Amino acid sequence: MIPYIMCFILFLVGLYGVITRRNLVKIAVSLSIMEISTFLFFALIGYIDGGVAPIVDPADPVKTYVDPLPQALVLTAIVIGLATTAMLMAVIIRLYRKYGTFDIREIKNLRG
Amino acid sequence: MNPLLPFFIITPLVGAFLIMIIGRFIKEFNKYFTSLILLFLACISFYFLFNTGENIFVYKVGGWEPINKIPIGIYIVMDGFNAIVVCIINLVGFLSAFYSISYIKRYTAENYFYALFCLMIAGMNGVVISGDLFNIFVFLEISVISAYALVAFGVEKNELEASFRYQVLGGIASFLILFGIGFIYWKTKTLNIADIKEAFSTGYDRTYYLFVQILILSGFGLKAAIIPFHAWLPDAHSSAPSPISAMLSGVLIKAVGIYVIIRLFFNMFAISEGMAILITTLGTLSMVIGVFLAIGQWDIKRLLAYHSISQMGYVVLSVGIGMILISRGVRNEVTALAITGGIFHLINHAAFKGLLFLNAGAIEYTIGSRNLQEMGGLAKQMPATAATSFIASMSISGIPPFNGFFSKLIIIIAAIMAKFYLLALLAVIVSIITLASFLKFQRYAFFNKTDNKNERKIKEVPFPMVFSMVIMSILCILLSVLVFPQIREAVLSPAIDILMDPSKYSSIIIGH
Amino acid sequence: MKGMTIIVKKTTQLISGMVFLYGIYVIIHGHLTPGGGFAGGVIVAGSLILVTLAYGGDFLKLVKEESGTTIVESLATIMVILIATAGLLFGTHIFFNNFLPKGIVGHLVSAGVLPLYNIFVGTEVASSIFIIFLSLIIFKEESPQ
Amino acid sequence: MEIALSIITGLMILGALYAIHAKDLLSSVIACGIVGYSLVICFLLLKAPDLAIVQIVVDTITLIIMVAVVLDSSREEQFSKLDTNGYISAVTAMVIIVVLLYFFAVSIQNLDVLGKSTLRMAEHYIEGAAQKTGSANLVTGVVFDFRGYDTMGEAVVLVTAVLGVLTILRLKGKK
Repeated sequence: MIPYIMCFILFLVGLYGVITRRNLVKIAVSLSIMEISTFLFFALIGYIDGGVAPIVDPADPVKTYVDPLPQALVLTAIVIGLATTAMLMAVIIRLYRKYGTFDIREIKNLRG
Repeated sequence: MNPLLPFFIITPLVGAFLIMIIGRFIKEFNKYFTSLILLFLACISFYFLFNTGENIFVYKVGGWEPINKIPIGIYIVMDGFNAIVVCIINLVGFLSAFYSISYIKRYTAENYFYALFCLMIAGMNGVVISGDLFNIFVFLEISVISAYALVAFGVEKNELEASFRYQVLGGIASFLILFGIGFIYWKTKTLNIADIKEAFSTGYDRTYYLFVQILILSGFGLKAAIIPFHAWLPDAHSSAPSPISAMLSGVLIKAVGIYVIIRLFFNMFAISEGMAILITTLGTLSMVIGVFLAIGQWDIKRLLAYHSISQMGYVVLSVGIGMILISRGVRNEVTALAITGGIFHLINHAAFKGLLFLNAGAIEYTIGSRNLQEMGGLAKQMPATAATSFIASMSISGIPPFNGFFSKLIIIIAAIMAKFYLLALLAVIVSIITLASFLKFQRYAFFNKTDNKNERKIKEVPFPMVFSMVIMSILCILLSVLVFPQIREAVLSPAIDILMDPSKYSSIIIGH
Repeated sequence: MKGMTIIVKKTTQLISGMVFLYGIYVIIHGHLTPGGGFAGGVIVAGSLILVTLAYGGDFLKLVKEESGTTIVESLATIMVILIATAGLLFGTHIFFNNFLPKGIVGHLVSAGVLPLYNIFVGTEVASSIFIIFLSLIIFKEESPQ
Repeated sequence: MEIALSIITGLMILGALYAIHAKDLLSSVIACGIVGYSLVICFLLLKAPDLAIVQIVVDTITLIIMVAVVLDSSREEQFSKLDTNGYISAVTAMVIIVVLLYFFAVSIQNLDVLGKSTLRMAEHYIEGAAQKTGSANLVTGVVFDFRGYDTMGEAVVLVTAVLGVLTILRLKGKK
C-alpha cells in the first residue's frame, strides 16, 4: 500500500502548490504535478504480479498480461493533460505580456 | 440500437472542422452553417424527447455485445431524463448561435468562434448521452476547454484573467474527477455506470464509499459552481461574450455539472442519508449566499452570474430533498414532487437565464457599457429588448403567469410536505430578494429617466438578436404549460421514474 | 526569428531526418509494437520543432506555415470521424465498427481499421502540436515587449 | 518491485516540493520536467511500455512550451513576504491535506493490494483480444477498437486546445 499513499501525497503536494503559490508559472507547474500523480495512480491500479507487458507474441500465446484498460485510459489522459497545459501556458504568456509580471497579487491591484 | 443516436456527436464535430476549412474561403458560410447544424440537432432531440417514454435506447458503440452480462464497449444511453437535457442544450444552443450572427461582428476571427461553439455543443451532447464514466470525462474536457477559450475570446485583461482562474479551478476539478474514476475502477474493475451499480451492490466498505462520493461530488460540484467552489463563475460569465455567457450559465453548468451529479448519485451510487443531507445543505447555502452576493452588484452580467448560483441552489435543494426521502426508503408522491420540481426548475432556468444574458448582450451591443448607473430610459428606444427582459425578469423572480413561479411553487410545496419547513421558508425569502434585485435591474436599465439619453442615438438591435430573444421569451411563457398533469405525464414523468427507482436504470441496461 | 549557430544547424541536419523517420515507424507499427498514433505523432512534431528552432525563419513564412498546418489538422480529424461513421454504413452498420478484414495477428497489414486510425490520429497530433509551437513563436515575435 | 517504486515516488515528491519552492522559475520548470521523466521509470517498472513512450515525448513537449514561456521573462520570482491571506491559504491548505491523507489511508485498507488486482471488464480485453481486434498490441486494441469512441473524443480535445490557443494568442480581439 506504500506506493498508493506516496502517489496520493504527490497529488496533495500539487494541490498545496496550486492553493498557496502566487506565481502563475508555479501554479501551472503544480497543476502538471497533480496530473503526473493521477497517471501514476492509474498505472498502479493496473499492475498484476508476474504480468507481462500487454503485447501478444503470436509464438507463445498464453501468458498473464498486465491489465490494458487503465493503460488505455492513461494514454488518453496524458494527451488531455498536454492540451490543458498548452491552453494554460497560452493564457500565462498573454497575461505576462499585458501585466509584465507573473504574480497574481500584482495583477489584481494593477487591474484597478 | 437506434442509428440516430451517434449523430448527436458526429454532426457538430464534422460541422466544426468543415467551418475551420471552408470558413477560410467563404466568409458568410460559417454563420448560417452553425445555426443550420444546431437546428438539425434540436429537431433530433425533440424527436427523442417525444418517443423515449418509458424505454431506454442503448447504443453499443463498436458493436461489442456484453459477455455474460458484463458490458465491454462504451454505451450511448438515451432515456427520459437525457432527452430533456439534450433538448435544453440544442435549443438554447441554436438560439445563441442565431443571436451571435450579428453580435460577433464586433469580434475578430469569427471562424474560431463558430468552430469552438460547435465543439462545446458536441462536448455537452457527448457528456449527457454517454453511459460510460471515462467517456463522460473525455467529453467534459472537450466542452470545458472550448469554454475556456470562448471566455477569453475578446482578449482583454479581465477576460484573460477570468479565463486563467476558470482554467486553474477547472483543472483541479478534472483531476479530482480522474482520481475518483481511478478509485471506482480500483474497487469495481469496470467503467459502465450500470455495471458499477451492479458491482457495488455486492457490498463495499463505508469509508471508501464516502471518500469516492466526496471526490466525485467536489469534482462535478466545481464544474456546477456549487457554493464552496463558485469562485470562478462571476468572472467567467461576466467577461465572456453574451451568447457564450448565455450558453455557460444556461446550459454548461447544468449539462456538465448538475446533470452528472444527479445521474451518478441517483443511478450509480446507493444514496446514503449523510451524503443526501450534505448535498441539500450545499444547495441551500448556494441558494442563500448567491442571492446575498448578487444584491450589491452594479454590472448586469455579474448580477446575473450570481443569480445563476442561487437558482442552481434551488435545483440542488429540491433534488437533495428527493435524495433524503429515497435514502429513508420513502418512495411516495412527495419524492416524485421534489424531483419534478428540481428538473422543472432546471428547464425553466435555462430559458429565462439564457434570455437575461441575451438582453444584457443587446444592451451592451447598443450602449457599450454594462454598468447599471450609466443606463436609463431604454424602454422607448429598445422596445423588444425591454419587453423580453421584463418577461425574463418576472419569470426568474417567480411571478404567477410565468414559468419560474410554477417550478418554485412545486419546490416549496415539496419542501413543506417533506417537513423541511426551514428550507421552504428560505426558498420563499430568496425568491423575494431575487424579485427585489430584478426590479432594481428593470428600473435602472429601462424605466429610469436620465438626462443624457438624448444625444446618444440608440436604435433597436438587428433582427437575428431580436428574433432569438423573442423566441426565448415565448419559450418562457410556454414552459409554464408543463404544470398541467397530462402534459407533465408526457414530458417529465419518464425522467422522474428513472430517478425514483434507482435500480431500474441498471437493470434495463444490463438486461439489454 | 533568427536561427542558431552553425554547430546546431549541422547536428539538426543529421538528426531531424532520423527522428522524423522514427516517428513514422512508431505510427505505422502502432498495432504491433508499443507506441501508436499519439506517440508517433508527437515524435514527428518534435522533429519539425527541432528544424524550426535550429534554422529560424522569417515571420511571414511561419504564419503561412501555420495556416497550412491548420488545414492539414482539420482534414486529418475529419478523416478519423469519417472512418468511424464509415463503420456506420458498411459492415454491421454500427458506429466505430472495425469493418475491414482482420488479417493475421502480427503482420503489418493486419488489424483492419486500426492502422488507418493510427495514421490519421498521428498526422493530426503532429500538426496540432506543431501549430501550438508555431503560434507561441509567432506571438512572441509580433507582440510588443 | 514495491520498494523500487516507493523510492522513485519519494524522489518525485522531493522533486515536486523543490519545483514549488524554487526561487528561479526556470529551475522550477525543469524540476517539473524531471518529475515527469521519473514517471517514465515508474511506468517501465509497472510493465506499461506504451505509456512510457507517450509520457517521455509529451513531457518533452510540455517542457519546451513551459521554457518558451519562462525564458524571456524576469526569471527571479519576487519573494515578497507572506502577508496575512498568504498564511490563511497556507493553513487551510495544510488542514485540507491532512484530512484528505487520513481519509485516503483509512479508505484503502481492504482494497486490492498492489499487483493482486482481479479483472472483470478487462478480462475480455485480454483473452482472445488479439483475434477480436487483430492487433498484437492489446493497449492499441483497447484504445482504437474497444474504446475507439474515447480516442475520437481525445483527438477532438487536442484540436479544441489548438483552436483555443489560436484564439487566445491572436493580437487584436475586438474591432
